[in-house]
Amino acid sequence: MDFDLSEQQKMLKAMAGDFMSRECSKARVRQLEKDSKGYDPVVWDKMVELGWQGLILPEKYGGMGADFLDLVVLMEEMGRNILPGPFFSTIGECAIPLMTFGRDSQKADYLPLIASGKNIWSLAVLEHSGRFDVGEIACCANSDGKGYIINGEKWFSQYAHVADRLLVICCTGRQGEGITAFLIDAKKKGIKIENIPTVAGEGQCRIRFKNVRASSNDILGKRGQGWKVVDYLAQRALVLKCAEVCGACQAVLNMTQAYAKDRVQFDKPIGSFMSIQHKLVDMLTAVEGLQYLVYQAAWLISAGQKADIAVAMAKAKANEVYQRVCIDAVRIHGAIDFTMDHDLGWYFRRIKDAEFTLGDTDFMLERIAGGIGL
Amino acid sequence: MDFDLSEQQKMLKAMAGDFMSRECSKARVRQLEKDSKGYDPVVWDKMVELGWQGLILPEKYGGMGADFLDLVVLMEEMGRNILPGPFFSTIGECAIPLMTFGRDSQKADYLPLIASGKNIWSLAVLEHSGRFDVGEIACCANSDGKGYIINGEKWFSQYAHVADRLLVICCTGRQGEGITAFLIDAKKKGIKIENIPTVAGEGQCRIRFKNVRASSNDILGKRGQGWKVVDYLAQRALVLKCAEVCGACQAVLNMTQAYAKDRVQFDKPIGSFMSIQHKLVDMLTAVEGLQYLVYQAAWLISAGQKADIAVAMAKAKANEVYQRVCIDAVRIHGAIDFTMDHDLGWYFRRIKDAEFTLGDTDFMLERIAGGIGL
Amino acid sequence: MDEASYWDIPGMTMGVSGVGWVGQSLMLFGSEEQKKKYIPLIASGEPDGVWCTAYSEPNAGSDFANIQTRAVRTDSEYILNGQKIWTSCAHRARWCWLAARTDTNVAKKQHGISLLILDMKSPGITIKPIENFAGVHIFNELFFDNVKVPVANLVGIENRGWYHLMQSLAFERHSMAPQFYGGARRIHEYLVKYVRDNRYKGKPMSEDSIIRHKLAERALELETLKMFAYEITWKISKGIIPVYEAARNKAYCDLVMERLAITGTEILGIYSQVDALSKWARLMGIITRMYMMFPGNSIAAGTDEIQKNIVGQFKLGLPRPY
Amino acid sequence: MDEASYWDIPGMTMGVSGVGWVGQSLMLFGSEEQKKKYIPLIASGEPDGVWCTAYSEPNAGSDFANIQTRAVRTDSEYILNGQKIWTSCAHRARWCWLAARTDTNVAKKQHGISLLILDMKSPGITIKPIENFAGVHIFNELFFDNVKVPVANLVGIENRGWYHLMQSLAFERHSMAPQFYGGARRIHEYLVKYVRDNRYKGKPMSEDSIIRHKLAERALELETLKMFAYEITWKISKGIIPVYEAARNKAYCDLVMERLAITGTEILGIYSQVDALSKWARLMGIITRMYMMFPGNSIAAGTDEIQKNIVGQFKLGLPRPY
Repeated sequence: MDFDLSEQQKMLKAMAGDFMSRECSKARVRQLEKDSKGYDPVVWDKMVELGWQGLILPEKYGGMGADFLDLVVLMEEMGRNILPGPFFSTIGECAIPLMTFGRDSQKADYLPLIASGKNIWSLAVLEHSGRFDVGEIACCANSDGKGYIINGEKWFSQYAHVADRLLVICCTGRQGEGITAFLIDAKKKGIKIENIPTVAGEGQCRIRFKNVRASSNDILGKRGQGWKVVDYLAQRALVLKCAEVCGACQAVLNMTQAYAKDRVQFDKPIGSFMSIQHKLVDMLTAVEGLQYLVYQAAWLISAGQKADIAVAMAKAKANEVYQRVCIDAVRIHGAIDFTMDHDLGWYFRRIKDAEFTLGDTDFMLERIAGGIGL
Repeated sequence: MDFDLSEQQKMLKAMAGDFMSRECSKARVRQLEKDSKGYDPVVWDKMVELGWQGLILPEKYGGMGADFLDLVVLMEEMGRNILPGPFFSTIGECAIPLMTFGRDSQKADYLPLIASGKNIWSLAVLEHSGRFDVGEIACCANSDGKGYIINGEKWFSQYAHVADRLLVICCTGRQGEGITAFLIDAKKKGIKIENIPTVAGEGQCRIRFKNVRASSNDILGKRGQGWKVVDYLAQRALVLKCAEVCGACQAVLNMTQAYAKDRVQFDKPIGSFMSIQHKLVDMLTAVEGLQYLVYQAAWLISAGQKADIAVAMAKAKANEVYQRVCIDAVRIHGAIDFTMDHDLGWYFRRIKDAEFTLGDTDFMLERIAGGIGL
Repeated sequence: MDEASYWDIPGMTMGVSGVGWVGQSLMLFGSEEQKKKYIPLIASGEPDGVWCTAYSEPNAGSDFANIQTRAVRTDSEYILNGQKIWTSCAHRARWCWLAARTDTNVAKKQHGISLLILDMKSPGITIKPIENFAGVHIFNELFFDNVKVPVANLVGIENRGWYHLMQSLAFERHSMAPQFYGGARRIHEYLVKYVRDNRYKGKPMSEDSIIRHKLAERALELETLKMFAYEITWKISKGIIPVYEAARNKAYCDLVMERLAITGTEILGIYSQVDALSKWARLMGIITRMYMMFPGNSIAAGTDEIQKNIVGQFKLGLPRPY
Repeated sequence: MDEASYWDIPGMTMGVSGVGWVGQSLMLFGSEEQKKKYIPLIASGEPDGVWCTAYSEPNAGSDFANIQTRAVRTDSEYILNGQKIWTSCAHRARWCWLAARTDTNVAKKQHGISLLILDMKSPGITIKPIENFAGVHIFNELFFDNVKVPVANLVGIENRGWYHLMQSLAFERHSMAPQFYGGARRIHEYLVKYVRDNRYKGKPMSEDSIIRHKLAERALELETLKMFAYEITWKISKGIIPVYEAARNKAYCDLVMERLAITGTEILGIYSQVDALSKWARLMGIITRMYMMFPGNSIAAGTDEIQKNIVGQFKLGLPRPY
């Protein structure tokens, strides 16, 4: 494993940073939080021009064939600047499993539309409990000889309200058993999608399925093997989410560091008070540790090696660090941060969404425990 | 509940502080740590003159009939100065249940010998696992019609090697069932006692019982009700242990505070560096919190009210605070503390013994959880 | 205070100025006229008895003596100019408990400050709301443009306001622990009920030992906070003046609130980020709101650093660390 | 280093001076003669290649530039007088890597310090052992009474020793994370095995979710430490000079060791306080020893405060906080 980015990744990073500071001001993010779509189609199209939606898709489907690590670098920049939108759900949660588990016809049908930015996807896995666990899957797809009929509810699906397609995880047996992944047209009859208002306004939705028909052609991978699909996508999507968190943490650290140098109390910059300085040092250590764990997990995935424990470690660390860094940042900023307008709020409001994406800390610790032989 | 000591308690406290600084120098403690007895019979006799062994025993048995709270105050002072010896095991773990569960004849036989300092007692409850839990009791007392025959082992009994009498918790049924408490002469045939060397050298022992005979007259309380005796004594002994810890923590805080004022680095007392100062403040807050929780538990017991949750809270807090305060004290002292000679070591070495006395933190948290309705 | 917060009496956590410290301060160093005029209103609980408190300014946060808002004395009144920030509840208050600079020609910046009672209906006051990042409006900016304050509204001695303020701040801090304790205890009870009522992996969440221990640890912290709160009350009732205790309690409150908020979100899981006003919010959004507020709340009435400096100097006798 | 500590090669954790920093420092600023004489001995692992390091003095701990041990130069030698403390392994070392004051007439106390090689067989050296509070002898006090050191034993430039020392300290700190990581990983594996082999309440301790999560958290911390250790090694291999990384790693090591030691004692329960040499000690007393040592170890090579000051100033660009 290398501790540095390649030249190409450095260019991508610089370009992404540029783009986002230009196209995605905090004022714009604020509008989007209250926007019914929750993302900016104009920015989305500009991202297509830069080739981001297709970054890791194969060239034959209109992508750029880049490495997973490049996508990680891009997500880190997106996290640093906060870019609300369906990029994570479309690419991280849906395109990636499509590339691996999709039949040629499915890939030919869907991947070019993703690469060209024409299709938005949403992963529908959580249910009413909101817990990421196979045992919670009760949304069922019953076979009637001609195909499947889906009934049930999915909760907290990101950007489902603007999605063209859904990746829906159903059980074809009893609750929690015979899990199968379906690719479903989001506009199909019987599907009802509502927005769930959240503190960060990130387009989370409840989806209700009432006698929604699907055929066996709509299955991604094999019938009954759907949790393999989820596990596969979760590992990759988690690394991307961690990279996003990592970027966010760096941004929070940087603005707090700058504030501690500028803000004068008792005739000194507050960064010269030992307890504040040491808090900043703890933040730095936490963020650097997170970054290396995320890169390690990304690198293992990119190299095709077993990565589940490394991913669980990165996510558990991300959950801890994001929260700790934001809380300490607010404290160091003093009352200043305490407003809708201040940038710090953008990051603070997103802590819990990231924390509960595809498994909470206890879930990750359980996985680590298993990995160390317990 | 009152937040202050009575005049009488203040006098007792002052007297105890005086006595211990006079009779129990650190040099003496050091000798005792390596001494085969592990306590000083001369000091023990002087304590008898002050009436401490009989402090809370009824006057009719040669005691002073004082309140449990008075004993708590005394233990706090003993903890502050570190007084190695069998006071806790004799009074806290054995005399207290004797007073409550003993038949008149038992009280008449044993309490005067305790009050006069002639008898030392040791509680034998833990077994090979070292866990404080009824399920671990395998040392059995089988009835043969004429009486009982005890076989098994007890571990970590304090000062059993110098004890005259043992309070032995046995099962009269299957492992963990039919628990019965026996009062046994420590010199009886079939009893073998060995010292377990520990970091603080506090006279912990392994006791082996081989066909040791006991009669039904030796039972404390009722047959099969022995865990009630343990639970009763544990609540009181725990408060006393917590008081001892509390005194120790105050001593550690005081010496660290003094050091932080004296020790100059970079031309300033190190106590003026914000991070050190704040560490000391955290220590103070921890120790004051502990003190109030201990007093609350003591007060509830003294008032005859339900105290189990308050006791569990005091012990969980004591475990956390003692360790935290000692670690931070070592860090603030810098390398200075790092020697056998320095007082801090006396306190540090005793952390784990106190922590695992009559239940560890997880045990206490479980009890609290039960108490809050979980 | 404890019980009032437990039952979440409206306004207790926001407009506490009147009951919390203005009344007590007026009793201590207000004039007879002031006592007669304001104390009955405060005690009545009427809207005319609602106070806000204006201390902080953009350049006077932790370094509180640095206040710049000027009150220039003429014969019968002070002319007030300047700006205040983070003023809770100013949009609801009838009166404002205000610190202003009445003398700029001073050796130490603690000198030359006076304590004034400001009628919030006076011409020249502009109130600008500040939404916090959970979208809740508690704080305000206040702008003063030649606002007239009668000389009769001076509290205590002119230019000696700093000493009155220290006392007033102590009352504010004393009231904090009982109030936080009451509110936190209720939230803790909600969480206990929640884990009993909700199931995960086929059993009640209350049987999960990780959750049990977290809630037990929070209960232990609450009990410690209770003892601290009672200690101050006990001391005051005995005529002992608390010195460092309120600062200690404030810092401990922050710790308790942080941990309780975090445990709460961990128990609610992804529901902890559902908008507090949404129909899908759990426990009435109380955990979400608490999580969004606690780091900011911990700054109101002095940062942790300031509190710990007070304890370090006044209780432990350590040198000033800044 | 990582592997050597994992397998607990004797002396690795104590007499590391030679391999850890003396050799590297000599290569960088030693004379040709010094390189030829000492480096092969260090590389050989012979007793004559064992070094100790003498920096600390009673009044020069964190404030390291405050050293008072005097080396007065005559024609061909320095005459050494003074006292050192906390010198690990001095009782086993053949050579001592020593910082002494060669000029007292200086503007800044960092000036006038020189780095000397001291033959531990020289007359006039008294070694007084210090037992730590676990009863283990690692540290010593050293007393110098007119000890003669040949001028040829000066390392680098006279009176400029401070700058050489900073480099040498960096080597010391760089070697710390890999070394701690290796040792801690082994202890962690022992604990995993222990909870699998031991039962409580009728099931293996490894099924207790509290214990599982504690050990998982420790594994996560170890993995972070590993990344930090590798990062420094990677940087040095690329010719990048680490600036703040070693200080960061040192502070992080302390955290990792503290938590691992505490978790270890909680798993061993009352056995964690059984004397490490007793026949009843569990896991060969390794946890007991670790618990007794970690707070003191964390002070060797600079307190946490000092490490964090270095990171704050050199990485975050913050003003000196003292």
